[in-house]
Amino acid sequence: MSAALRKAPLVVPLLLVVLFLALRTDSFLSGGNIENVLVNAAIVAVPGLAMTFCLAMGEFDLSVGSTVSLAAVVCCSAIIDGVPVLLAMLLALLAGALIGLVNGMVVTKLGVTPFIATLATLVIVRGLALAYTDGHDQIVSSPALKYLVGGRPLGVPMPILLAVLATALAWWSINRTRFGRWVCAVGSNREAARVSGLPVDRIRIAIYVLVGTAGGFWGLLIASQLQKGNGQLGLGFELDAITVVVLGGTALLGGRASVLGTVLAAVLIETIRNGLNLLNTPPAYQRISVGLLLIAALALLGLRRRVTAGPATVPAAVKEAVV
Amino acid sequence: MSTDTQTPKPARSAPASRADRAGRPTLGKLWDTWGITAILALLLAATPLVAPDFLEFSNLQSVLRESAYLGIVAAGMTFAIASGAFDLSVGGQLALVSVVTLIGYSAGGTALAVAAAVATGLACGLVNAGLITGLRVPPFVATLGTLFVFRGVAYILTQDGPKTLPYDQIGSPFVKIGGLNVAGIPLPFVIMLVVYGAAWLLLRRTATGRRILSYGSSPAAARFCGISETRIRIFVFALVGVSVGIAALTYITRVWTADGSAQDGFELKVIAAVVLGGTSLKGGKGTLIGTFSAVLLVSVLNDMLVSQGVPSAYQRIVLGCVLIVALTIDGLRTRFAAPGSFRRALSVLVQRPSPVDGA
Amino acid sequence: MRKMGLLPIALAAALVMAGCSDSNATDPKTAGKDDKVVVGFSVYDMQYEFFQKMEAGTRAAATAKGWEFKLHDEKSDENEMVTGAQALIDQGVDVLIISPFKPSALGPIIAKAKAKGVPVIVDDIGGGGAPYDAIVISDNAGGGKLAADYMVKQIAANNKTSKNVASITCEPSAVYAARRNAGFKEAIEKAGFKVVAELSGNSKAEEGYKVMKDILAKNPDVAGVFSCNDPMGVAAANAIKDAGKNPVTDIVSVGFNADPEAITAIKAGGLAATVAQDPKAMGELTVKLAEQAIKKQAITFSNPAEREVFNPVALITKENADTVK
Amino acid sequence: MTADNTSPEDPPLLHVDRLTVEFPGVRALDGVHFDVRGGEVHALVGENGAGKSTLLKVLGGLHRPSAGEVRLGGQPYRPRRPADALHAGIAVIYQEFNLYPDLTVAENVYSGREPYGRFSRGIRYAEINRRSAELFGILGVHIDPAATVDSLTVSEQQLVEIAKALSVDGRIIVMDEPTAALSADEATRLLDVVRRLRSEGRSVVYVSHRLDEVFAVADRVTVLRDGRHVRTAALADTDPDELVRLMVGRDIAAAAPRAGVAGDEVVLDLAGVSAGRQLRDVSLTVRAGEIVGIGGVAGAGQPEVSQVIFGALPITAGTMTFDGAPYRPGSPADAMAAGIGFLHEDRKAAGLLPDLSVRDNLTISVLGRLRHALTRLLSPAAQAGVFADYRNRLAIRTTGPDQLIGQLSGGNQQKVLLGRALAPGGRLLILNEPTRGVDIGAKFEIHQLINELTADGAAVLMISSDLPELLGISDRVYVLAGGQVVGHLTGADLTEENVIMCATTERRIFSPAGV
Repeated sequence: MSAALRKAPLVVPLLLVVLFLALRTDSFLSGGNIENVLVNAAIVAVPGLAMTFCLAMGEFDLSVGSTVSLAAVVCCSAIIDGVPVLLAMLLALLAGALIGLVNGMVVTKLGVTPFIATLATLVIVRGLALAYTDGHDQIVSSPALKYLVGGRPLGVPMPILLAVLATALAWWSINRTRFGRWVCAVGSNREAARVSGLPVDRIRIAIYVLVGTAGGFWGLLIASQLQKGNGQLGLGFELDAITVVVLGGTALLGGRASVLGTVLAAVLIETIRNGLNLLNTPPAYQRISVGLLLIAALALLGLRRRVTAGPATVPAAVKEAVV
Repeated sequence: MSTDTQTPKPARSAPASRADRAGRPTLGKLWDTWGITAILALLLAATPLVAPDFLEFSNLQSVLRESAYLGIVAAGMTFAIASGAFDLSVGGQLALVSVVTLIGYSAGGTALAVAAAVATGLACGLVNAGLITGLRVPPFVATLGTLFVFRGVAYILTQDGPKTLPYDQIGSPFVKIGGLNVAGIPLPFVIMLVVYGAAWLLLRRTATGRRILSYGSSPAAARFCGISETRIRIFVFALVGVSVGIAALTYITRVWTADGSAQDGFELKVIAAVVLGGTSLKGGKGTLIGTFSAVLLVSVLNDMLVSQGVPSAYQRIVLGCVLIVALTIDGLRTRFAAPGSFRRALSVLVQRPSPVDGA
Repeated sequence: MRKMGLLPIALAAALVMAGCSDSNATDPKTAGKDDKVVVGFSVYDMQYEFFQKMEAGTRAAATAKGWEFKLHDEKSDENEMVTGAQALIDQGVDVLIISPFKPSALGPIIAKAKAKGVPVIVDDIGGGGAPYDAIVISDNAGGGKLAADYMVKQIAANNKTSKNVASITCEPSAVYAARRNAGFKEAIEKAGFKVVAELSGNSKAEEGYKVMKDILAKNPDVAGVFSCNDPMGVAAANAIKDAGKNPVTDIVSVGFNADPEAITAIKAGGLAATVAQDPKAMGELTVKLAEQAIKKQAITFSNPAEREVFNPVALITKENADTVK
Repeated sequence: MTADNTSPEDPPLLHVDRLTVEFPGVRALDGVHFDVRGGEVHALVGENGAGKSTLLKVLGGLHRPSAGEVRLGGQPYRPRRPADALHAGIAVIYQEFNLYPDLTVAENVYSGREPYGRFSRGIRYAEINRRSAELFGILGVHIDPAATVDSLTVSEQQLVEIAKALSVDGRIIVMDEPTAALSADEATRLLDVVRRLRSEGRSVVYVSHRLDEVFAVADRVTVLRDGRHVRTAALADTDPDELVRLMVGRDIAAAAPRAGVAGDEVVLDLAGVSAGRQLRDVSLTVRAGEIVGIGGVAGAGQPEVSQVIFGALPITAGTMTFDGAPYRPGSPADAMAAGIGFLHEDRKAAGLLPDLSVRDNLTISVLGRLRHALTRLLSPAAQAGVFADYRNRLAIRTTGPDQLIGQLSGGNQQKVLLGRALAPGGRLLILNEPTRGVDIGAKFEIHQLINELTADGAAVLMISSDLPELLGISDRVYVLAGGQVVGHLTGADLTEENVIMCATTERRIFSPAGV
C-alpha cells in the first residue's frame, strides 16, 4: 500500500477531493457527471502522455496549443472541401506530425534550445492557422467526426477508451521497451546516450513528432466537440499539458517518467475544475486552485526528498540543464 | 611496425600550441555579446528603405516608450536566467503589481503608488524565492504555479471591474511617468537606461554578480566556494520582482488600467527577449547588452510590421522566424565552434552528417 | 569593458538624434491640415469576424466620403492598443475611431488626442469613463433582455415546467460584456425564473463546452441557457446535443453577436437564437459621428449622460436568420 | 608477461597510421602511429594534453581524423559514430563516466544493445539482470543490477562502466584511466580482469597515469607527447624512469622531498564526530605545519570527513575545535570565514565554474576583499593582481586572465582551483585528491607547493586514493573504513601494506607515537 502510494501520491488528494465533493454536492457522484469528468480528463491525458515522454527526455514542447488550433483548422476545412472525414482526420494528424518534425529538426539539427524553438513554433503555427482561415470559423457538421468524442463503442465513451489504450501503451513503452528506455536514457544523460551508440537525434525527433501528432489528435477531439476549427482554439493548452505531466510527478530534468501520475493528475485537475463549477465558484478562484495545487504537490515532493535524501553529494554524471 | 623504433622527436613547445586554442577574442565571443546588437543595427540601417515613417521623431519616441516595461523586466530576468532558472510568473506579477499600484494610487497618490509597486513586486519575488528555497519546489514549477496564483489574486481584486487611473488625474505626477519626455527621450526609456546601467554594474562589477554567474555555471562548485544557494535564489527572484515593480510603473502610467488578464503571455516574451539577446538558458552566462538590444529589436520589428500594415497573423510568423534564425546562428556557433570558428560549422552544413553529432 | 556599457546608450542616443533631424520635416499639425481628411481606426482584433465586419463598414463609409483610412490592429493587447492608437494620433489623423480592447485604457489615448485636438469616437465595447466625443454601443443589457424574453416564450412553447436557467459569462475582466448576462438575469428573474448556474467560459468555445457539461451534470433540468458570446453559445449547444438533448426544444440556447457560426447553427436547428449586433452598421455610424465631430456639429445622443449613441440590437431566430448578411 | 599467442611479425589487429586530428586552431594529434596486436595489452601513456584521449575518441567514433588511416583486421576502419565502433568490436571506457543516473545498472550496461521480445517489444529484464550479475561476478563485486545508478558510489559507477565495455564482447577494449576512482583492492581485481581478457585472446588498450599498473599488466607501451608519437617499446625493454622522462621530456624526481616541519600547535581537532550513517565517532588532529593524510577504500567516508570540516555536511554528534576555539560551521561560507581552504575531489562536477574565466574561477573565494572601499564595486585591478600573483606562484599556463577555464589542461585547471583554495590565506587546507587526473609534471609541482605551504606554517589535510602520494608526502595518515577511523599510521608504520591492511581487513593499527 505504501509502495503504491509512493508511486502514485496523487491518489490521496484525489480521494479527498472526491470525498469532499460527494458530501458537498448532490450531483458530483451522478453517473453522468463522473463520465463528464473522466471524458475531460481523457482528452487532456492523451497529449499529456506524449508530453510525459518529452519531459522524460528532459525537453519541452510549448507549441502544442497552436498545433491544436492548426489541426482543427486543417481537419474542418478539409471536410468543408469535400475530403472524406477519415482522410481529413489523417491530414490533421499529419499536420501535427509535421509541426513535430519541424520542431525536432530545429532542435537537433540547428541546435536551438527546445524552449525557444517550440516557443517560436507556438507563435508561427498560430499565425499559420489564423492566416489560413483569415479569422473565419471553419464550421462543419460531421457525425463521423463527432464519433471521436461522442461515440460509445462497448458502451464506453470513445475518449475514455482511447485514453485507457494510450495509457497502457505508454506505460509499456516507457517502462519496458527499448524505445522508452532510450528516451529516459537521453533524458538522464544525453552525452552518455550518444557515446553508447544510441541514435540520439532520431529519438529526439521521434518524440517531437509524437508530441506534435498528439497535439494534432487533441485538435481533432476539440474539433469533434465543437464541430469547428479556427485560429483561436487551444490558447494556453501547452501549459495545461505540461501542468498535468509535472503534477503527475515526472521529473523536469528528465530521465524518469510517471505515466500513471500524468493520468491521475489529469483526473485530479478536471475533478477540481468540475467541482468548482458545481459549487458555483467564481473563475478567479479556479486559476488560483490550479496554481496552489501545483505548488503544493511539488513542495510535498521537495520536502520528502529533503527528509529522505542524505546530504548533498554530487552525482557523478553531471545532469544537463533543464533545457 | 616494429616495437621500439621511434626515438623522441624534438617536440614543439606545448604552451605555444595550447595558446592557439583560445587566445584572442574570436568571432564566436564577439557574437555572444554583440551579435544581436549588430542585427539591430542592420535593421535600423534598413529602415529608411523599408519603413521611412519609422524614423519620425514621434514614432521613435513611441517605440522607446513602449519598449521600457518589457526591457526592465528582461533586465531582471537576465539575472534569473544567468543563475540557471527562469521566472514564469512575471506576467502574473505584472498584473498583480499593476492592480495593487492603482489601488495604492487611489488610496494615497503618487508616493503610495510607487511604494506599492516596488513593494508588491518585491513581495511576489520573495514568495517565489520562499517556495523555491523553503519548500524546495523547482523554479519552473514554483513560478508556473505562482503565475496562476498572482493572476488569480489580481482577478479577485478586480472582480468589480478593472482598476483604472481616472481621467481627471491626467495632471498628476504619477501619470507623467509614462508620458513625460526628458530632453526628447521618453521617461520610461530613461528609467530603462538607468535600470540597465545599474544592472550592468551589478552583474559585472559586484561580488554578487560574480556569485550569481558562478552559481548558474555550476551550483555544486559554487556551494564549495562558500556561495549560498538560498541567498542567490532569494536575491535573484527578489530582483526579478523589483524589476517587475519598476516596469509596472512605466506600464501602468501608459496604459492606465489593469486587471487579472493584463499582459497575458508576457513571461514568454520576456524570456524570448533575454535568450534572443544571447543569455544561455543553461546558466552561467548573461549579457545585458544583448538583452537590451534584443528588446529594442523586437520592438522595432514589431513597429515596422505594424506600420507597414502586415496582418497580425503574418506578424506572428515573422517574429517566430526571427527567433528561430537568431537562435540557430547561436546554436550552430556553440555547437560546432567551441574553440571559436565558424569553419567547421560551415563544413558541417555542407557535408552531413556532422562529425560532432552522429545519429 | 567600459565601452561595452556605453555603446547601447550611444546607439539609443543616435536613434533619438536621427529622429530629431527628421521631426521637423513632417509636423503632424501640418499633415492634419491637408484638404483630405484622415481617419484612424484602431480595431480590437482583426482575428474576429465581428471586428472584420466592423472594419469593413468603417472603411467603406470613410472611403465613400473621400477620406484617407488608416487601420491599426490592437491584437487583443492593451499595450498595443495604447501604443498603436497614440501612433495614429502622431501620424496626424484628423479623427480617431477606436474599438478598445480595454475601455479602461482609453484614458491615455484620449489625453493625447485632446492635446492634439483630435476628436475620438469609440466604437462598441465601452468608454471607460474617459472624455471621448461619442460612443456607439450596442445595447448590451437590452440584448440580454431580448434573449430573456425570447427564452421565456420558447420555454413555454417547449412545454417545460422547469423554472431553472443557466448563464455563461465571458472572462471576468470583460465588464461590458457582463452587462449582457446582467440584463438577461434581471429580465428572466422578473419572469419568475431562477439562474441556477452563472459560470465563466472565459469567452472560449472549448471552455463554454466544458462548462455546459458541468451545468448539465449539476442541473439536468435547466430549461434554457444564455451565453455571453456566440463561440460559447454554439459550443454550449453542441454540449447539449452531445448529452442527447435538443438545444432548441429541450434547453433553449441563446448566444450573442450573430456570428456566422451562430447563424449556420440556427438554420440547422443547432441553436435557438442569438442577439445580433450589426458591426457593419456600427462602423458606418461612427464615421457619420466622426464627420459631425470634425465639423463641430452637435451629436444627438441616446444617452447624453454617457454620450452614448445606441445601435439597436435584434433577436435572430430561425424565422429571420436568412436576413443576416 | 609477453604475448605468446601472436608473434611480432603478424599484421596487427589495429593499425593507426600517421593519424592527424585537427580542431580549429589546434592539432590534437600529429601523424601518430599506434598498433595493437591480437591478445595484447598495450599501454598508452603521456601527460594530459598529449593526445591520448583524442586517439581514443577517434577509435570510439567520436572524432574523425583529418589525415591518416586506421585499419582494423586489415580493413579500413572509419567509424562515423559511436555505434559503428561498437559494431566493429571496439569498446571504449572513457575517463568521463557515460552513465544514466536514473536508469538501472543493467539498463546502463546493455544500453543500445538490449535484447527484447519479438512481439511484446519488451526488454528481457531477467536476461540482462542475470548477465550483468555475471559480469560483476567476474569483476569480483556485488552490485545489484536492478539498482539505479544514482544510488551507487563512484567506484561502483566506474565498475558499471567497465562491465559495460566487457558486455560488448569486443575484440578490442579501450580503457581510459579505469582505476582512477577505484580502491586499491578493486584496482588489483581490475588488473586481473585485464589479464583474463588477454588470455581470452582479446586486446586491451590501457591508458593510465599509474606506471605501476602499466608495468603490472601491459605487454607494450606507447608514449605520446604533445600530440606526437614518442616511442613504442616492450615493457621488458624500458623502466619507469625512462617512461617518465619520455612523457615530460626531462628528468624529474619521483616525489618531492618533505620540507615542512610539524609544529606542536593543534589547528584542527575532531572529537567523536558523527554525521548520520556516513561518519561514526571520528577523532583526528591536525597541527600547524603538518600534512595529515586520510586513506581508505573508496566510499569509506573520506570526502564526508572533509565536508563535515568544511561545513558542507551537518554534524550529528561530537565536537570540533579550530584554532583552539569550538567550531561548528553551518555552511562552507562559515568554514571559509574561519580560515579553511577546500579543494573538492570532483573537479568537473564540483570544482570548475565552466562558463567563467580563469581569473573569476580563482578569485571567487576572495571577492569580498577585492571591492573598492567606497563604491563596494569589484576592482578589476585588484582581481588582476590576485590572479597574477597565483599565476606566477603556481606556474599556471594560460593565455590570460580572460581565458575560459575549460580551455586549460587538467593540471592547470587543478592549479587554478588550488589557487582558489589558497587565496583566502587560511590556516587549514583541505585537499581532496589534489592530483587526480593531473599529469606527472603538474603533480610534482603540486606536491612541492603543498610542502611549501606547510613550511610557512599552514596545516594540510589531504585525502588521496593514490597510495604513493598519500605515503609520499603525508606526515601521518588516518585510515578510514565504513565511516570510522580504523588506523593511524606514523613513522615506520606508514607503509602501503599497513594502509591496505587497515582499510580492507579487520585489523586496526594505531601507531603509539601519534596524536
